[in-house]
Amino acid sequence: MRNRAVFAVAAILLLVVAPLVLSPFRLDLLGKYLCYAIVAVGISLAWGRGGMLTLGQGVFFGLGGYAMGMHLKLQDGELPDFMSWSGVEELPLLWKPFANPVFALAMVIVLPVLVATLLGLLVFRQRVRGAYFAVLSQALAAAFVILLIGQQGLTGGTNGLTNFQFFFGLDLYEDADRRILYLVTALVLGASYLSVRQLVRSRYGQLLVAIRDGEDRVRFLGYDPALVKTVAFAVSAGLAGIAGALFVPLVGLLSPANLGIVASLELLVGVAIGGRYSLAGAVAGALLFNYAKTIFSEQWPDGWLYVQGALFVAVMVWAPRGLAGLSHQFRDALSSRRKVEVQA
Amino acid sequence: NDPSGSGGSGGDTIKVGILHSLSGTMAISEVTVRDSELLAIEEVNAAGGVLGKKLEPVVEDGASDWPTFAEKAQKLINEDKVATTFGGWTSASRKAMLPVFERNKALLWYPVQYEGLESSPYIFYTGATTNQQIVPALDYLKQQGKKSVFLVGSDYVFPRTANKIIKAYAAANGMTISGEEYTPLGTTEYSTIVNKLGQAKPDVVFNTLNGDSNVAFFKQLRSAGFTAQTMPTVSVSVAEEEVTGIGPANVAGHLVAWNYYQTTEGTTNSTFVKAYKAKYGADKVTSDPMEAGYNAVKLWAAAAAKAGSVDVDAVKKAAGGISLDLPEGKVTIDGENQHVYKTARIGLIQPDGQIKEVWNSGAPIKPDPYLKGYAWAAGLS
Amino acid sequence: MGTLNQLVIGASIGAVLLLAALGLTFTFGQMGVINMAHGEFIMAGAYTAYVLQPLAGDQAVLVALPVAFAVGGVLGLILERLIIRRFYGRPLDTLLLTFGISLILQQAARDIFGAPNVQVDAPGWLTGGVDLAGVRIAYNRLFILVLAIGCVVAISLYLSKLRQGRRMRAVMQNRQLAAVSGVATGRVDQATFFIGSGLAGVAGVALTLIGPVGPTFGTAYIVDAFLVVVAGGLGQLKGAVIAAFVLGVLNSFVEFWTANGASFAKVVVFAVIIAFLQVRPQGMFVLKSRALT
Amino acid sequence: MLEVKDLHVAYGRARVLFGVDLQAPPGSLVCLMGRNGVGKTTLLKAVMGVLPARQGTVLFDGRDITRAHVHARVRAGLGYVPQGHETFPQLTVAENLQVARESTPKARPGTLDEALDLFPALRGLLKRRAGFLSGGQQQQLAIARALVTEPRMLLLDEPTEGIQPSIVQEIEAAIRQLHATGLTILLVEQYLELALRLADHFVILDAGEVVRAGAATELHNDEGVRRLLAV
Amino acid sequence: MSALLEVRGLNVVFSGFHAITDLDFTLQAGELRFLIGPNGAGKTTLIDVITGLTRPASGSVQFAGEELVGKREYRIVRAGVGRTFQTSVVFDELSVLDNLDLAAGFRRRMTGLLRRRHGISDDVASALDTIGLGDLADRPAGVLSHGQRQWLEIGMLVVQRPRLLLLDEPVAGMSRDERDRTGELMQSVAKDHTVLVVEHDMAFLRRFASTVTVLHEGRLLCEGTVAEVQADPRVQEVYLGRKERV
Ligand SMILES: Nc1ncnc2c1ncn2[C@@H]1O[C@H](COP(=O)(O)OP(=O)(O)OP(=O)(O)O)[C@@H](O)[C@H]1O
Ligand SMILES: Nc1ncnc2c1ncn2[C@@H]1O[C@H](COP(=O)(O)OP(=O)(O)OP(=O)(O)O)[C@@H](O)[C@H]1O
Ligand SMILES: NC(N)=O
Ligand SMILES: [Mg+2]
Ligand SMILES: [Mg+2]
Repeated sequence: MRNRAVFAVAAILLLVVAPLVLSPFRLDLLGKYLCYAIVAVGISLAWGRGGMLTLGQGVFFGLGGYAMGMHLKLQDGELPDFMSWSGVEELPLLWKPFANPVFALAMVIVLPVLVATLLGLLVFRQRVRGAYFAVLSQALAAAFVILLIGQQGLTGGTNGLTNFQFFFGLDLYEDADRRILYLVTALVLGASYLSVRQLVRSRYGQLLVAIRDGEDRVRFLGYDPALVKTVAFAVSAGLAGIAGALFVPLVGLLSPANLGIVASLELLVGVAIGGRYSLAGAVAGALLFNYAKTIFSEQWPDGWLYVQGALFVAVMVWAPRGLAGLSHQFRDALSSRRKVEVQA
Repeated sequence: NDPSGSGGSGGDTIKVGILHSLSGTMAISEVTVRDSELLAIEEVNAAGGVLGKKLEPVVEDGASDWPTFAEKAQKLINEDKVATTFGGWTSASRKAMLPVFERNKALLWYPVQYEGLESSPYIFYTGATTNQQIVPALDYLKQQGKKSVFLVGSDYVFPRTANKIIKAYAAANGMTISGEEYTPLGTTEYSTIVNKLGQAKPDVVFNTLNGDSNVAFFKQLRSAGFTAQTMPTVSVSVAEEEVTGIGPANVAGHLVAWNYYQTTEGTTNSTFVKAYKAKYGADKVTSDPMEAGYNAVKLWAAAAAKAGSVDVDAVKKAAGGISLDLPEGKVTIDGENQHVYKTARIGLIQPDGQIKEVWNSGAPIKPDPYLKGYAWAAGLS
Repeated sequence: MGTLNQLVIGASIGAVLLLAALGLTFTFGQMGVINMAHGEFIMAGAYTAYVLQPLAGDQAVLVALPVAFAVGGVLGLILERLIIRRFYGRPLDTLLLTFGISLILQQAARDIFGAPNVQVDAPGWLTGGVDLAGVRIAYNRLFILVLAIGCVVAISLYLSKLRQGRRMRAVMQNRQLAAVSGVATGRVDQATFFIGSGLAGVAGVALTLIGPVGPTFGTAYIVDAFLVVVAGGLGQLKGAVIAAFVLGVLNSFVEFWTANGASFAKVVVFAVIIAFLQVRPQGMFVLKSRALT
Repeated sequence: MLEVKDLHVAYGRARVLFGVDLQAPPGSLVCLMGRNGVGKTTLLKAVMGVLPARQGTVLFDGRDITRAHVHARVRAGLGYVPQGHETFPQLTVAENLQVARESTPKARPGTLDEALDLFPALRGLLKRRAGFLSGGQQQQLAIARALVTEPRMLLLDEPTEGIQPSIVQEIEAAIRQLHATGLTILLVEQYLELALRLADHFVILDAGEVVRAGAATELHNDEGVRRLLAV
Repeated sequence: MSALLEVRGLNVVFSGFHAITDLDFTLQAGELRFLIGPNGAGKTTLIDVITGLTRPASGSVQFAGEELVGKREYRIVRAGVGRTFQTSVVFDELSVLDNLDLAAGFRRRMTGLLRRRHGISDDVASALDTIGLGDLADRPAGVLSHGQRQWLEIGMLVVQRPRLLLLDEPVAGMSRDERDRTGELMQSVAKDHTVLVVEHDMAFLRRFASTVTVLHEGRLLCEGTVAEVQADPRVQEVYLGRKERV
């Protein structure tokens, strides 16, 4: 009941209040934060519940984003600007289908889910987990970025894709239209939140937790952990993809910098700050963290890294379960003690 | 909100934006550009400011991250209502900011040599375009009898485009390209490329690496046993500052192409250098991008004064033809393409880290971003 | 010829990777701390050499080796005492934590030493190199190789022969049991972190010979370093050594054989590691036990 | 030798021990008994300092060690064999013993051999990784490990759990032998018979409190006791 | 009766060490078989092999005519083989109830998985009171004591309704009446399941065992009734020791 109320208040704040009180610029930023929040929902599923610390979420964000970006670049029917800089005369085959909006929209989800599923099945079947998985997914992000940068003619290289004016009929140079885009993003966030919450509360959700706490044990309950984990991983990837697709028109630019190691880490940090075990916490954390980042960097252009770094440390030390978990500090003390024993 | 930016003149100060990477990989090059721009603003204010108002710099960090450049540009325009913005270093950052400035009809002054083939109505380019740096460099190499060129560059739009131009030039001038290699920004492992150089044995290496990579490249080139004699290079993104980081011993004798050196003759420059060292430390050096940033501030101030307003359109109109005596010499704004006339200078890196000019174009060269004046360049843009 | 050269280059790349990764075999391998600030400890080592330059002249690199070990070690010790020790058994949390630390250290370096790169002169006797059968071996590369091997030998002796090493492994495997066996676990943690971070410092000094010295110095090496440890197997020195050199050689050849291969090589290396983990999920060498997870 | 006064212990909010009092005179063999989950292990962990005491004191040789570090207690002469045959899984049997031995500053040279004499089976396994040993082998190693720290008092948590009969007898013999050498022992044991054979004192915990304590002789066919132990 | 489990020519080698050597072993359907043997004889290893946790160097394990060697663990469970572990592993964060529900759940289809648990299914309920943790049903399993965890383990196994149950020292560390109740539970389960129990507690054995198999150093030492086995001098030598002799 209380949750319902909180959810309603949050919805009103995002859907009604924010568009009214915020300047177009700030609303754009909020829209961007919402994209990150969508990713956060997925991460808190994969990480908080499934114990998969994915440091490569930027990759899926990017896949969705590029799918969308490629479509937007083709809307005016001419060769994308960066191709001419890079001496590409005609549209590469890879690009052609993205001219079709339906195909592009499908790819926004299909690509990340596909990649995540393949990777998941490969890696989880082999019981690569914990730190291994973390480092591996981080390397994935690194490799993906390098790949993008190396193919400037195809991907726009470090520049990435930029300079879009239209988004499915919306004129991105018009504040009114941008507001609509913002609202769409907010709604998508709400939807993702609700559906993942459903998932988490289901038996599947418990199974996921069980696998996090004792993967091998679950095997002897007759489940295939690899499959279960892959599902969660793929879902989180799909959400990241959607977020990326919304990010492109909102920010008007997608570059490998948005998908790299640091970007991926920051996606995670938001979740950690909010509380990985709580969906709502993850969302709040993502919003809070990115807002903080903006403010810090505006307030102290050449010292903000101190503040941001200190923020991580503070949260990790004093609120290891994130802000959402502050109330659980007692139970946390207990469970972390038990962890030591379990380790032993 | 009022996009003209004239809001910047509200109150008794005029806000101007300064947007460079203060963190991340590019900070090594951009922080000092910010410093010289701040110096210029101080001087303008000391001389009474613009239209009787003091300039108030609003500094933002681009964080070596192109989307951040776009975001901060938007912030400077919409929130701070700056009259104009000075910023950017890599072409990637410029390409990211361009749509923002065009959408908001606001003004950006971009202070770094770049690849040309661009001329946004809302950007003034105070760094060299290709016909003021790369083409003269090629002419010089040709005149030195260099026949085969090996291209090494960072993997992004500037080096790739620059090399496209170089290849066209080479084709038209009987030079051969003996190799072309790109590495991601921030790469620090060059032994393989150095080995490839050893295999290809080019007459000269044309280096368009940016940032950190230059340090690794030159250190490893030298430790592989190559000297400026056995493997000469000409660099277009290595200035005094980079030389300090590489270690003069590692690059002495190699060539660079710019429009300004700390050693450039003239009282304007000696006062600039003196002022800079006074403000930031005697051990500091000045470089071309820093000077171009400094120039940008001075040129905008002059244009605003001439226009009697900081309104974007007024400034744009007034800017054409403005000509100032700046550290690199006489600098004139070209009204059409909003680039500036610059004197091309080839320099030789000295063991003390300074750069000695060995050739210059005599007079400032008219900016020609699309290389329209060059038959061989037809079909590039 | 060129290919022979590449072999040497591959080895030297491997040595660099190894040097960067060695410290992690302690902090990550032994203690399960995913220390993102490791790169910044490397940076600290590099700046140590820079700072010593005025005193030690062109022998700075040599003088700096022990000093940097101490500097890195102390940094690590402080980190461990102040924060990390609350995080044992929660490796993934340490990752975010130390990521924060690394941001702080980078900015600190920027404010202390300035944003631009600084230069550390190589000792005279490290400039130049020898030509063996037409293959050029630069002295500074040789130096890094020797240094890496030296560290490896020292570490393996420490872990297998010395009681401190044994204790370290005991604490890693069963903290509580170690405590009730009379081991002062806190002190062991400190020692482990000190050594791991100290090695980062040493690596930093060596890397000044071939790369730039700047605030973001460490970020260039951190990911590869972790990959080496993972591919080698957690806490497996032997594995790390092999992994480093295999990856190094692989890297150098891919880059050499493919036009504009620098980017491509990195991608291939990554693909190979994924493929490899298919065969050996826990890395090259695995510590088996019958305990369920 | 060991004296526990009004000890309260809790895991987070879950309180487990409520004011436990317990004495183990020098040279005695006290058997701690009680149903599953009454808090026997918790009590031992608290005595060793593995769990913090919320309230109350632990005296060893009259010295208050309630706040002392775990390793300090070990060096003071407390030895502990945790429940469930714990080892350092990836160290060899030999290394397992060395680690414990080296951590006691002034260890007598003979200790290692004495421990191995007590469990000859271990001699053949010295080079084997402890994690690969069978349950019983691990348990013997666990006891040996505790002995090489040269304790003056030994805490044993269900040492015969999952051990083959013949070794149970060996362990029983070992305990008796150790006791004979004057070692004070606090033993948690589920097998009443075994407890009766060994103990000279007993303490019964129920729901986190001591409900009975006294000389072993009282244990024989005492209905209350049998009920408490649910035997 | 037909053979439900047939182990033939099994060899298990761990880095040179032979844990099991040329082992042949048969279980008839419906049997309640006890497996004893010295610590380190290979009992747990045998179970590990049957359940796919350990791969044998050679040999076959036929379960109801199906080869288990090479199958993944969860497939073997789905084939109807359930086991408990010598050191119990339950899910600390989940409540006792959810632990059981989870164990009962693998037959559910994904769609069933995606729904929340409403109420308690019958077999879970019955399991809950057979193991007598009813009043702890909603506490997180993390707070259970060692003994309580063992109970939950058995409960989790029962709700899987496997055809073959492998219990590795189910009563270790339990007080006597708990042992007895476990034994009774076991016997009732054995009515319609095949059960293999590894146990060291001879009292328990005497009370509940019919046929006993003795393993020694990875080989079959002997097989027979409790009395026969206890009388066997080799068993007394390597396993029982003096006291347990009759
Ligand atoms: N890590 C823990 N966190 C929370 N509660 C715990 C924890 N460990 C044990 N408990 C609780 O403390 C009580 C006592 O546990 P303890 O292990 O001391 O019992 P015990 O007497 O040793 O039982 P057993 O004879 O089965 O070993 C248990 O009932 C359990 O509920
Ligand atoms: N992974 C492994 N690597 C090496 N040796 C192993 C491994 N697993 C078991 N062993 C050895 O195989 C032998 C059999 O072990 P197992 O656990 O099956 O014995 P057990 O009969 O279950 O003993 P217990 O009754 O004490 O549980 C033991 O000597 C053990 O040391
Ligand atoms: N314009 C450049 N150097 O990127
Ligand atoms: Mg206990
Ligand atoms: Mg066993």
